[in-house]
Amino acid sequence: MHYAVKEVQVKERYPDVTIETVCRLLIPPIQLFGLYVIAHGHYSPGGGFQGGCILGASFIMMFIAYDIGEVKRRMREKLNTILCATGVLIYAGIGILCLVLGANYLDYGILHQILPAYPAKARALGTFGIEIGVGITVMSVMISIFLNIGTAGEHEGEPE
Amino acid sequence: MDTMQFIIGKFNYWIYIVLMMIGFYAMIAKRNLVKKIVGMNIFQTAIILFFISTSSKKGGATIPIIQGGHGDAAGHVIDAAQYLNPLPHVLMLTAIVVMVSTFGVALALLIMIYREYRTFEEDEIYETLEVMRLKK
Amino acid sequence: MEVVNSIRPILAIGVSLLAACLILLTGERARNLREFWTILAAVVKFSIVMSMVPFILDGKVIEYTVFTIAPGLSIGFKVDALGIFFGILASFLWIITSFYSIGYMRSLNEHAQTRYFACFAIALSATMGVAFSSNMFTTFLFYEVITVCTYPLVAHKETPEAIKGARKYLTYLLGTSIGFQLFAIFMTYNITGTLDFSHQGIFGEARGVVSDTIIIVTFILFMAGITKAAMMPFHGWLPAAMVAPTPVSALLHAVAVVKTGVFVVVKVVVHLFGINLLWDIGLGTALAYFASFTIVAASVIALTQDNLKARLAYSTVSQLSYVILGVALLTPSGITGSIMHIVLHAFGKITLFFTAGAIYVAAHKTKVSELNGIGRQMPFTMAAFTIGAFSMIGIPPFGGFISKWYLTMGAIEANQLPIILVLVSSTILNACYFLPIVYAAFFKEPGTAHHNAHAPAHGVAFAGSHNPHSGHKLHEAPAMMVVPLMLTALGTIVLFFAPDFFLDITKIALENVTGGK
Amino acid sequence: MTTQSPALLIIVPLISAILCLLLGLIRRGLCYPFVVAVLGVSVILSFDVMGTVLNDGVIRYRLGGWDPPWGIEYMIDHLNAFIAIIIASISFVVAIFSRKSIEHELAKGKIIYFYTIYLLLFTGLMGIVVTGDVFNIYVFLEIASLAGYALIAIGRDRAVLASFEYVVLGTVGACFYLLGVGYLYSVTGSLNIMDLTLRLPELYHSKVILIAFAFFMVGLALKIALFPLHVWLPDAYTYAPSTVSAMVAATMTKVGAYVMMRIMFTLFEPYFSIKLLPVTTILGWVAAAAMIFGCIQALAQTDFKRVLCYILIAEVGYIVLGISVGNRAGFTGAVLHILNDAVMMACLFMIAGAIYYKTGMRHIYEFAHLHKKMPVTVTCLVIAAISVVGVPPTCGFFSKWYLVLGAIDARQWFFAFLLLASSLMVAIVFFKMMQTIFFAPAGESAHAHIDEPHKEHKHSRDEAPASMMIPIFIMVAGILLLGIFSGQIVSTVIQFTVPKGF
Repeated sequence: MHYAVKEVQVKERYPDVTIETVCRLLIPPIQLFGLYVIAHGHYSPGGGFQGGCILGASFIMMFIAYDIGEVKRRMREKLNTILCATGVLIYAGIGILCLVLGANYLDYGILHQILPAYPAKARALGTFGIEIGVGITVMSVMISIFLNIGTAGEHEGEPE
Repeated sequence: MDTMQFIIGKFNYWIYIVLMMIGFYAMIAKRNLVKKIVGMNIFQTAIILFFISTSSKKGGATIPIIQGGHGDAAGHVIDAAQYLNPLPHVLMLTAIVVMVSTFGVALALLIMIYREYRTFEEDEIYETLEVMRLKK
Repeated sequence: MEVVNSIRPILAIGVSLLAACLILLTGERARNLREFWTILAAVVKFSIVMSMVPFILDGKVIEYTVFTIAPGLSIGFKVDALGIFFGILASFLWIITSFYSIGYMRSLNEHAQTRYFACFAIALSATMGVAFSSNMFTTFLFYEVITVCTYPLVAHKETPEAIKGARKYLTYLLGTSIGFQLFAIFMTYNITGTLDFSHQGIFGEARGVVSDTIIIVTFILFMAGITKAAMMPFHGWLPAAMVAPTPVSALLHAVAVVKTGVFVVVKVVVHLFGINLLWDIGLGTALAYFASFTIVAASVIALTQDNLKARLAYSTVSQLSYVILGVALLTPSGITGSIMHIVLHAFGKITLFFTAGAIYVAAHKTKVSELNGIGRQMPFTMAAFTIGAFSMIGIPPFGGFISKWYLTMGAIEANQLPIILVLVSSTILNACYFLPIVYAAFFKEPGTAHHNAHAPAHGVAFAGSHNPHSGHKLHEAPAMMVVPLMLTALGTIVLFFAPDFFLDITKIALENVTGGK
Repeated sequence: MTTQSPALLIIVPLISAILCLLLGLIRRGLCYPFVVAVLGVSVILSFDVMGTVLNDGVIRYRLGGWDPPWGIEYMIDHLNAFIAIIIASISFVVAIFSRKSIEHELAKGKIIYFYTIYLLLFTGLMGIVVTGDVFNIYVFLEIASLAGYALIAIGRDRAVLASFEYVVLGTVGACFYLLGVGYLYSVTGSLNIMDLTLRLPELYHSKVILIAFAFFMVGLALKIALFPLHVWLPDAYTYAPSTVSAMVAATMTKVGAYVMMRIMFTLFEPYFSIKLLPVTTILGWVAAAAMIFGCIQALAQTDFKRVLCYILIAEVGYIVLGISVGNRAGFTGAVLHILNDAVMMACLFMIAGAIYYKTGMRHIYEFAHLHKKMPVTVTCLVIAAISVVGVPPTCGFFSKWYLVLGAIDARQWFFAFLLLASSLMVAIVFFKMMQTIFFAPAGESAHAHIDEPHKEHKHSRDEAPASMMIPIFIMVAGILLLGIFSGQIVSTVIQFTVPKGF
């Protein structure tokens, strides 16, 4: 078994003003758009998956324009993991909330008992909550996949 | 002419079959592991195409979101022909996620393989394995 | 028929299982304690078995179902006359063999004695299980247990030869039992929907439903599957298993294992197929002729064997087929003869094996051609051998005569003249391969004939430096071994004069089978 | 709670997987007890579901309150509930086993991820079992498979390469399954199994349906490693960590077999699968080939786990054969064998893990005199082996009993014969192993005899730790008890799983 010695070295970064500027300008709108897509998922094409992807893409873009350190500074590894978990928990939590209120799993209609809304509206709100959860998870998973594969899994600071 | 009709009329199936076979070919015949994965991806994409194409409709059908469809706003006529079947799209959304995950896992495995054998070529990997076996 | 519910059969089986555990726990550290467990279990088992006898003699049947797995498929026990018969035999001889084993193992300083005694105890347990089982499934279960747990006994010496012999042993027994017997059991269950033994057989009603061919095939599969009975094409394991230590050969390959085989054959013939059915189809006669072939052929092969144990093994092969022959005649006398032969052959053959072991321990001789004059060294042992041999041949004051008498009667009842011829010729053959040993042991000068037979080329040079024990001084095996073999030899004589106890049980068994007719 | 149990079966492990990740960030040591506790809860839930099914009949749980066929429906009848119990129990026991073995075979930092993925695998398997929606089955199948790929890849030697092969073939299998779903959907517009069951009969002669069926069969055959499509299995399961091998070997193929049963006999009617198409005939012969091939290959292997892998392939053959004879006894045998084989395989792979943990030995020829070092483990091995061979009263016998009866009922004498023949071959496999363990070659044993103190040193008793032995004991007890109570199991549960029309 010959595991290679770590050969991936942190190359010195050659800052490129054009790319950096464009990214700096573009990333905020992209992220906003991502949020919009998440929020508007149940009225028009879009939703958690798509919005999450866009959010994730914005970070990937950051990775391309700057370097991995920049991404990790803005989205720490641990935070990313927690976000990933939180997303799933939001999703499952809302489902369980429905369970607790006495309906079936993910039966959001029942949420009208605790939300100031009639059942159909509650259903929409429930869906929205789910979309948020999905969006967060997709984003963090995207970042995580990209970081891990982009650096051959060697970016982790955590000693083993 | 019937044959032509048959081929053209079902062109979506033909495309999906061709794509699928391309992917399948890559998975079987290519000796490079990365190409195998790419083939696998094409294979999956073909299936997605198949699903999506089954839900398509001619004549400007759109997504089935009905303005005011919720609540008490009743009285509008729903004509199925105007709307696409959303279910295949939803299914494929899930399938894409599955596909991405598979792709991610496969790439991760490839990285590990590369670390171990320093190559993506199947032949060379098996050569290394053979050498290792003989060393034992 | 009155049915008594009692857990005694389970106790009889469990006691030696418990003993096996105790033996394993005690281990090599406290040898006397370990041997004590064996003896204790043997005695307790025998008394439990005997405690069931009064019920049987009253015409009752003891039943106990442990649990039911599926309709018609259960693990259950039923002690009837036939079962108790076998149970008494095995448990009684276990006591004697235990003593003999201890003597044998200690005087040879064998290794792995704990394993030996533990496996022995389990084997006995399983033998009881076969004897008392109420259906074919339970029988099969214990049949397999016997196979598996006697394997370490056969391979005991752990020499390549022993392992090879043991492998052959296991291959034959396991192979045929899974390949044929289990298949036959499946067929039986499929045809009849049950596996419970019934006194008149369970195939009777099925006959109209399925074709005779299927019944015949099932029967053949059974006969091929019960390899423990050592019928001719599948007898090869028995001589191979003679690599085992002699007590194993004695108890297992004269009593427990092979008798389990013939016992199961008897069960299958009588309690599964039923004599009426077999009579109608004519399978009994076919089986009888098959068994006859084995009787004669094995006797002839026995003549050619120089190794004493191998000769005894082929003799066993031949004698086992007597039992099958008797039951295959499907006549009352024949069945009586065959059941009696189970016990009488057991006593005779165990004596012979004991003596073979004693000779090995005392003089380290295994070959027939080396036995010249050994009778003067070991008079008690060889006297016992002579008695055993006479009993095998069937000479009147010894037990073997009784069973042969009944067998001949059975053949006459069945109008099977050729069978009588077989019996006669086999008796002659028996005499041919046993009497020379007796003659040589007592009347030949030690040394000379041995060299003539064996090493004529350097006979003279060898004669001077011959075995220091070959003089006339007494050189017996330890008392722990000689006493048991004397006891069994005595048994064959006692059984001739007082066979009533066993005959009574046999009579009950026969009444059950024929439905009192 | 009871009414929500079907959903909880999936939600509990799913949420726990995430919580396990978070817990691991706090303290690594928390993962193991947490996972065991969660799986314990799952076992209770699965029994609860079974109780409901037995008392009230089939459970139909509408996810999100949407009516089928629009919404996703969890449909649990006797068959699902039974398989769910098997999966939950095996996962639970293997999880107990995992502790030492994982610490031994894995880097410390990976333990959190291991347990997270382990729970995800469990979620996937549970999902496949519980759901009543063909597409949902696909999703869960892929969740389970993805988790499986990842878990297998953390093994030793060629594990990564094996896992890669598995990824490629597994994906093809899943894609075929997905295509099958697509075809069904394109003609019926439904994904719900119960709904499809109603809609399909009138379409039985449609070519699309036939194609869909073929895709289902091939895809599933790949997933359960049915003989010609088994190539990924031996490598993957051999090089995986012991815990993973025990888990996936015991559950993955079984769940695949379950899906096959569902597709063949619930989604399509037995009439379609047996009478209309020669599927059962083909499957029967393939399964028979699998039995013989698996056993022959097992004979040739020296790596203990590899032997088990090939036996597993043969066992898959048994199950499929039971399905394919197409009668009551055969089907009962197949379902019972799913249970028995899961227990036996988990037990054997855990024993392999315990031996590897304690001695580092993987090959059978190294096992000489193992019974002196690890007597208890070897005893367990003997019992498990006896069960695989199919000697009563161990559980392995009873499933074979039903299988052979099924074959005889179907008048397939040859299959019945092959079943017994393959039992014999398995007997030879284990017999060889036992001979190595107990009666090692004379040279070595002589050596051991002469060198008495050395021998003592070498053979001093040294069993695996309790956290490994207890699960093994549970499984061995299971092997014996399941054998004894197989009659009750059949009469209380399995007889209701037999599809109508048999």
